[in-house]
Amino acid sequence: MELHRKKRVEVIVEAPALARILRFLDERGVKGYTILPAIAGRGASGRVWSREGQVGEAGRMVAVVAIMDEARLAPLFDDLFRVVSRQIGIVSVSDCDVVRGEAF
Amino acid sequence: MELHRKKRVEVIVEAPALARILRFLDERGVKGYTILPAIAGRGASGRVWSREGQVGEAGRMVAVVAIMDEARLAPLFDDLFRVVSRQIGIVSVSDCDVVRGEAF
Amino acid sequence: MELHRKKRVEVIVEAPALARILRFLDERGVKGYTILPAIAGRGASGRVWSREGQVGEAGRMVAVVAIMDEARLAPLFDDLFRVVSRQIGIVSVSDCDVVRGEAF
Amino acid sequence: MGEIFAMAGANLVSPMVLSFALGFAAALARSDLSFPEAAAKALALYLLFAIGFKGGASVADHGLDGTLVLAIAAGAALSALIPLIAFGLLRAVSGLDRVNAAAVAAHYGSISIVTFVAATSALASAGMAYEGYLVAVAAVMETPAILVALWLARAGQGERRPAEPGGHDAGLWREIALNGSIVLLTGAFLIGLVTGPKGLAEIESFIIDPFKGVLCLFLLDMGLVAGRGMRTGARFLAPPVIAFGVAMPLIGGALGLGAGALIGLSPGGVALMTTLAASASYIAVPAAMRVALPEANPSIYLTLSLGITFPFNLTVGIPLYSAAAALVTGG
Amino acid sequence: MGEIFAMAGANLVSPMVLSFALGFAAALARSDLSFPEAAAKALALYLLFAIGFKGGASVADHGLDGTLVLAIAAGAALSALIPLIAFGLLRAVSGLDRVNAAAVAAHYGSISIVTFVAATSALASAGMAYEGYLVAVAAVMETPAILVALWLARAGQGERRPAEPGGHDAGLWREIALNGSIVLLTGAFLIGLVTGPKGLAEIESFIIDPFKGVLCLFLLDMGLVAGRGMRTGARFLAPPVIAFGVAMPLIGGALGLGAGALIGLSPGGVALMTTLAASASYIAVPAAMRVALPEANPSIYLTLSLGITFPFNLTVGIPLYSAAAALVTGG
Amino acid sequence: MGEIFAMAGANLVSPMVLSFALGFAAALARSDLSFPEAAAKALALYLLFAIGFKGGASVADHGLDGTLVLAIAAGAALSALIPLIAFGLLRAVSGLDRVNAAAVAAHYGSISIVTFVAATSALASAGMAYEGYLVAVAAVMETPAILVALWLARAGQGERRPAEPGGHDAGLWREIALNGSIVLLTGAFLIGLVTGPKGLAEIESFIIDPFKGVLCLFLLDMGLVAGRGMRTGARFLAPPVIAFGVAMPLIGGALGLGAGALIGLSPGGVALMTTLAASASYIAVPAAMRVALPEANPSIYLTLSLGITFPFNLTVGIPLYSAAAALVTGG
Ligand SMILES: Nc1ncnc2c1ncn2[C@@H]1O[C@H](COP(=O)(O)O)[C@@H](O)[C@H]1O
Ligand SMILES: Nc1ncnc2c1ncn2[C@@H]1O[C@H](COP(=O)(O)O)[C@@H](O)[C@H]1O
Ligand SMILES: Nc1ncnc2c1ncn2[C@@H]1O[C@H](COP(=O)(O)O)[C@@H](O)[C@H]1O
Ligand code: NA
Ligand code: NA
Ligand code: NA
Repeated sequence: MELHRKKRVEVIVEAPALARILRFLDERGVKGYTILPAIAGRGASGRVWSREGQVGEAGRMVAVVAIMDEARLAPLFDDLFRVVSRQIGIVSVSDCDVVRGEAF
Repeated sequence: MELHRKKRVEVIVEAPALARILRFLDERGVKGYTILPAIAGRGASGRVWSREGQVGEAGRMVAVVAIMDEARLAPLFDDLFRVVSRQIGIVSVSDCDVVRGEAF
Repeated sequence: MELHRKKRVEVIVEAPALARILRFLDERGVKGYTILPAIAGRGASGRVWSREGQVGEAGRMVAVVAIMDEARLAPLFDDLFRVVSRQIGIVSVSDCDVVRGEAF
Repeated sequence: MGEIFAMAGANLVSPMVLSFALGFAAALARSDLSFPEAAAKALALYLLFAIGFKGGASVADHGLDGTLVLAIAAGAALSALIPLIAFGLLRAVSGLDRVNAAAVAAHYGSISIVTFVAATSALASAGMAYEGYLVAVAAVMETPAILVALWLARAGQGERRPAEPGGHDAGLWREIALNGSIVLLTGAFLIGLVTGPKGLAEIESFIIDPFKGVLCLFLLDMGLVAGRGMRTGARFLAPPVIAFGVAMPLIGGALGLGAGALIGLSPGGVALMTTLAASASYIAVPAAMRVALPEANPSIYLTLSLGITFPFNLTVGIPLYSAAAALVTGG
Repeated sequence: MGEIFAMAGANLVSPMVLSFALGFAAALARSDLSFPEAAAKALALYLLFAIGFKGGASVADHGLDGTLVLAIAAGAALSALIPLIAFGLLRAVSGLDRVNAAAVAAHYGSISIVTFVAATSALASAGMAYEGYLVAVAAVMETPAILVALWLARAGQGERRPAEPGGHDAGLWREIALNGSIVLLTGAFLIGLVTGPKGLAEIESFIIDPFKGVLCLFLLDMGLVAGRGMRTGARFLAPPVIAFGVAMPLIGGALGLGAGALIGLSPGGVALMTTLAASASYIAVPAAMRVALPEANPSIYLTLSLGITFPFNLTVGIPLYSAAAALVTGG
Repeated sequence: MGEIFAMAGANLVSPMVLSFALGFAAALARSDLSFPEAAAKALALYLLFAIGFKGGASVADHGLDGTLVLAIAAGAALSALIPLIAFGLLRAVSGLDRVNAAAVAAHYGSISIVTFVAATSALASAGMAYEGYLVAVAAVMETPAILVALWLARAGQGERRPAEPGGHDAGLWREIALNGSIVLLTGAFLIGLVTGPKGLAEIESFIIDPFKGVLCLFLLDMGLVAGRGMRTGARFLAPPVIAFGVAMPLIGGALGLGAGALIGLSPGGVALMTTLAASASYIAVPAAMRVALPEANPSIYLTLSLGITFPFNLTVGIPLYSAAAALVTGG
């Protein structure tokens, strides 16, 4: 089967900002994404977090994975970065291959 | 330490189909895989899901990550894609490096 | 926005060894990492695990994701591999791009 | 007649129904109120264990009357029959294709254990007793509907499609028969049967006293999930499909009512048999359909069963079925 | 005076406070004792449901006296007023910048429902009754503080910054108003109000009998989280900020005391009004601040509210506020 | 003798044991019945808190008799001694290498708190009282076995291997000593001790009334995990290792019996001391072994302890140990 090169965008971001990120992705016509839970982490700030025993959303992180075409990513990436960088979180982009190229 | 280039296959698929996917990977001699939970997502169909408060398996997604040699992936990839594409789910493949090349 | 090439290190390791891995990353000045839960898996040993219904930590796996500069990774990678290989777990490394290059 | 309305009214303002309504409303209003998945599953495990155990202990206490076998046979027959009716109806009026109609039909032949539990709770409030072994009948009714629906779906495909990679059918049947909720319900029933009233006495302050309160919390969660389902899935339900979701419980319920009365169940027992026949699965069957009929659209069957039929049964159905059972049995 | 010390002493060695202390100590000692997130959330859902329902059922039982409206108005006013005082104080003494001071201020205007719950529990042990509708007052006090704090934060920025991508403010307001804990608390209150003592009788062996025990487990978890917060976050709290975390509950509490006495609440009611005003949010407001004021440092407001003010209120505050309420009302 | 069989029979058909059997059978039959991890952990936290609190409150009520210190010393000694015997036995008959034998030995010197809890529950049903401080003895017995086993494992390696990166041993000792379950058990014991019967009265409808029912659910989960362990891990257990898993509890139990009788515990107390000595850890020690002896194969020690010894103790062991205790003490 023929494979098509796409971008895999991974946003690790604090949970209270998730709705904002998803709203952004929806508005910009991103075709799909999946949200994975995280259980703990540490950042450059030295701030350690862990969701153990937590009731509130603040201080909890999630990972949003969205696979999309580079042509779709290019016009939204700068704004995505701007949204994430106001919050606690990081954005990274890597390459991946998929089968149904038109679905991403 | 010398690194060996491998493929990282990521299958994001609905939970009820997980047993089928794993059976497939087992039959085809894949050496290992890890299953990560997902908490929510949206696809091209516009279908939104979230596992919050869900009791049943339907409408819940998981991510299967399997790192393997390209020579092992090639003969099974088309069938893997066929199994996944009957279900709700996506497959993507990317490159990664590992140390013990023979273990994958 | 300009992107900077970094390494994405993914350590899938048994939960009881997590503290040891994190202590290692902290000591070696890694700037950040995120820990994702896993729910089940199988390895080359044929050993199957699942965290369903488990109370103890033994026999549970987690994924540690750390994005860092190649220059930072190189001097610690061999030792990281040594720590992980004493435990149940695997290490893989892939490429990714980030915006704030100096933060990783 | 007045009594019926009184019971219906009492049911509508019971903490159980209001908790469901709260969840449903909160989800429609897009509140972020939600239960962790693990908590929802734990509540479901508790309810299955408690209802199964109580049923078994009650059988141990009152003895088995001869209707047990009849009731189980009737339950299995209803579970196999109802999907045929549902399928015919859907094909005639709803415009759903064969596969989707079969998948929906499976849900209505099977049962919703939470609807059953809510009905036992309403019966208890109304002082109506019932046969403990109806729990076993509920367990029996989960599976036949699935088999019939798969046969309906495949009948139209001429012959079975070639084996898929990773798709052993043997595995599928085992998964369906050893489905966690059937195993827990049946197992707890057997434990209750073996340990009897003495066993019940040991753990009743866990499985009896807090039962209704736990049910309220679980229904609150069901309301949240059902409301979210309606919010995101209502667009998949054409009007005739929605009408089906209200009509089919009445049809199934009528069959259950007849069967229960024929085999001579108590008024409470007839009410529960009616409820079982009227209820539609939204936990076990959807998962089975994703495995066995992945081509069918889950947004249709899940939304219909959980968003339309479950609330209908919980609010209007249960008092109606109880009233009908009282009427029919002269109880 | 002797009585006050006796009650304070009894409070300090209650299972509730000791459970919190156990968790706090375990976290400081770096024990790996921890609650799963889902379990902690489930306990919180239980407490909100139970306290809301009991409040509503109590209002249904005792009837609404005229002070309900007054109490709600007073609660809203306190919630809006306290952040102004807190903000002024912080700007004067703490060295926090405008945004961080505003974010902290929001927490103190809002309330901690667990502190409220612990206070009702201590009142019950001391035999002091209270007005059931104070649960509704608690729900009302969650939000105004947030609005005032945002206004304080933005007042200094001249004009509002341009709209951010993905940052609809309308969404924000809905999220704050339909926050899960407000919806559950208010909804359960209404269910209790509608179903009254009869509804309560149906589920009291779930929501009344085990209540204190559940609260102990939840406070154990709170202790673990607070202790971990102090261990990793204490370095973000300058001494004047810590002093604020002890002084502000006293100031807020004094206002609550005055308001409660003025509108004629019972001694128990005044104690609860004082507790509400003295308490600081650590669940709802931190999440709202991450959305509305992401520039503010969560390590400051979370650590202060959960690590300093919550333990202070739980151990010293509650008996103090109860004693003051008894004194002021002559009760 | 007849009584012994009666108690053994009663134990076998108790809801507790049958729940475990249900889980075990369901897992062997590959049912998908399962508990969420968070729910299993929450049940374990409840059991630890409840059993610890009850023990402390009972000591507060009955006063400390002089045997407390003796019992704690005896527990620590047994915990250190049993691994030596287990290690010798394993090396002699099982063919396990030094490291694996040491890792297994650690489990048998330590204790299984769930086995202890099940034994207290069986004693209560049989009307046998016991000393509340045995909870403290249980807490003390968790750790010494680990230290002895590490010494056994390393004695053979000539000298300690060079420090590993990330492998501070100081961290390890703190982790073992401040292990969550020890901290919770001991902490709850102290809270019970401080608050006494009055504290117990406040929360007994949470920690006493539903206790047995919660234990049933937890044992159902243990059965699922143990059955799954046996299904996937049985191939790692050679026949002599399996025989060890049945023989070792009898040897350890005999030592516990002698120690308990010698220091003059009550019949129930001797039964519990026997049970503690006979039981093998499957939560705390496996995790410690993964940190301290990662070379040892967890499939061996986990499967043996949870799949063989735990079911043996639960079904046959507990009634046997109680009977032996009654015999020895003439109680
Ligand atoms: N280099 C990194 N690799 C992986 N995750 C990171 C990294 N840096 C930060 N994170 C995650 O982002 C969170 C916030 O980072 P920070 O804003 O630097 O405190 C951390 O707690 C981690 O979960
Ligand atoms: N482009 C994508 N990137 C990441 N996850 C996706 C993507 N598309 C689909 N998914 C995931 O797959 C699920 C099913 O997608 P669909 O079949 O398109 O409804 C979604 O709910 C997501 O969890
Ligand atoms: N090739 C692989 N791809 C993904 N995960 C793996 C792979 N091999 C091993 N794992 C994970 O690492 C765990 C331990 O592997 P092992 O030590 O081979 O038993 C497995 O249970 C999986 O969760
Ligand atoms: Na039905
Ligand atoms: Na306040
Ligand atoms: Na032992």
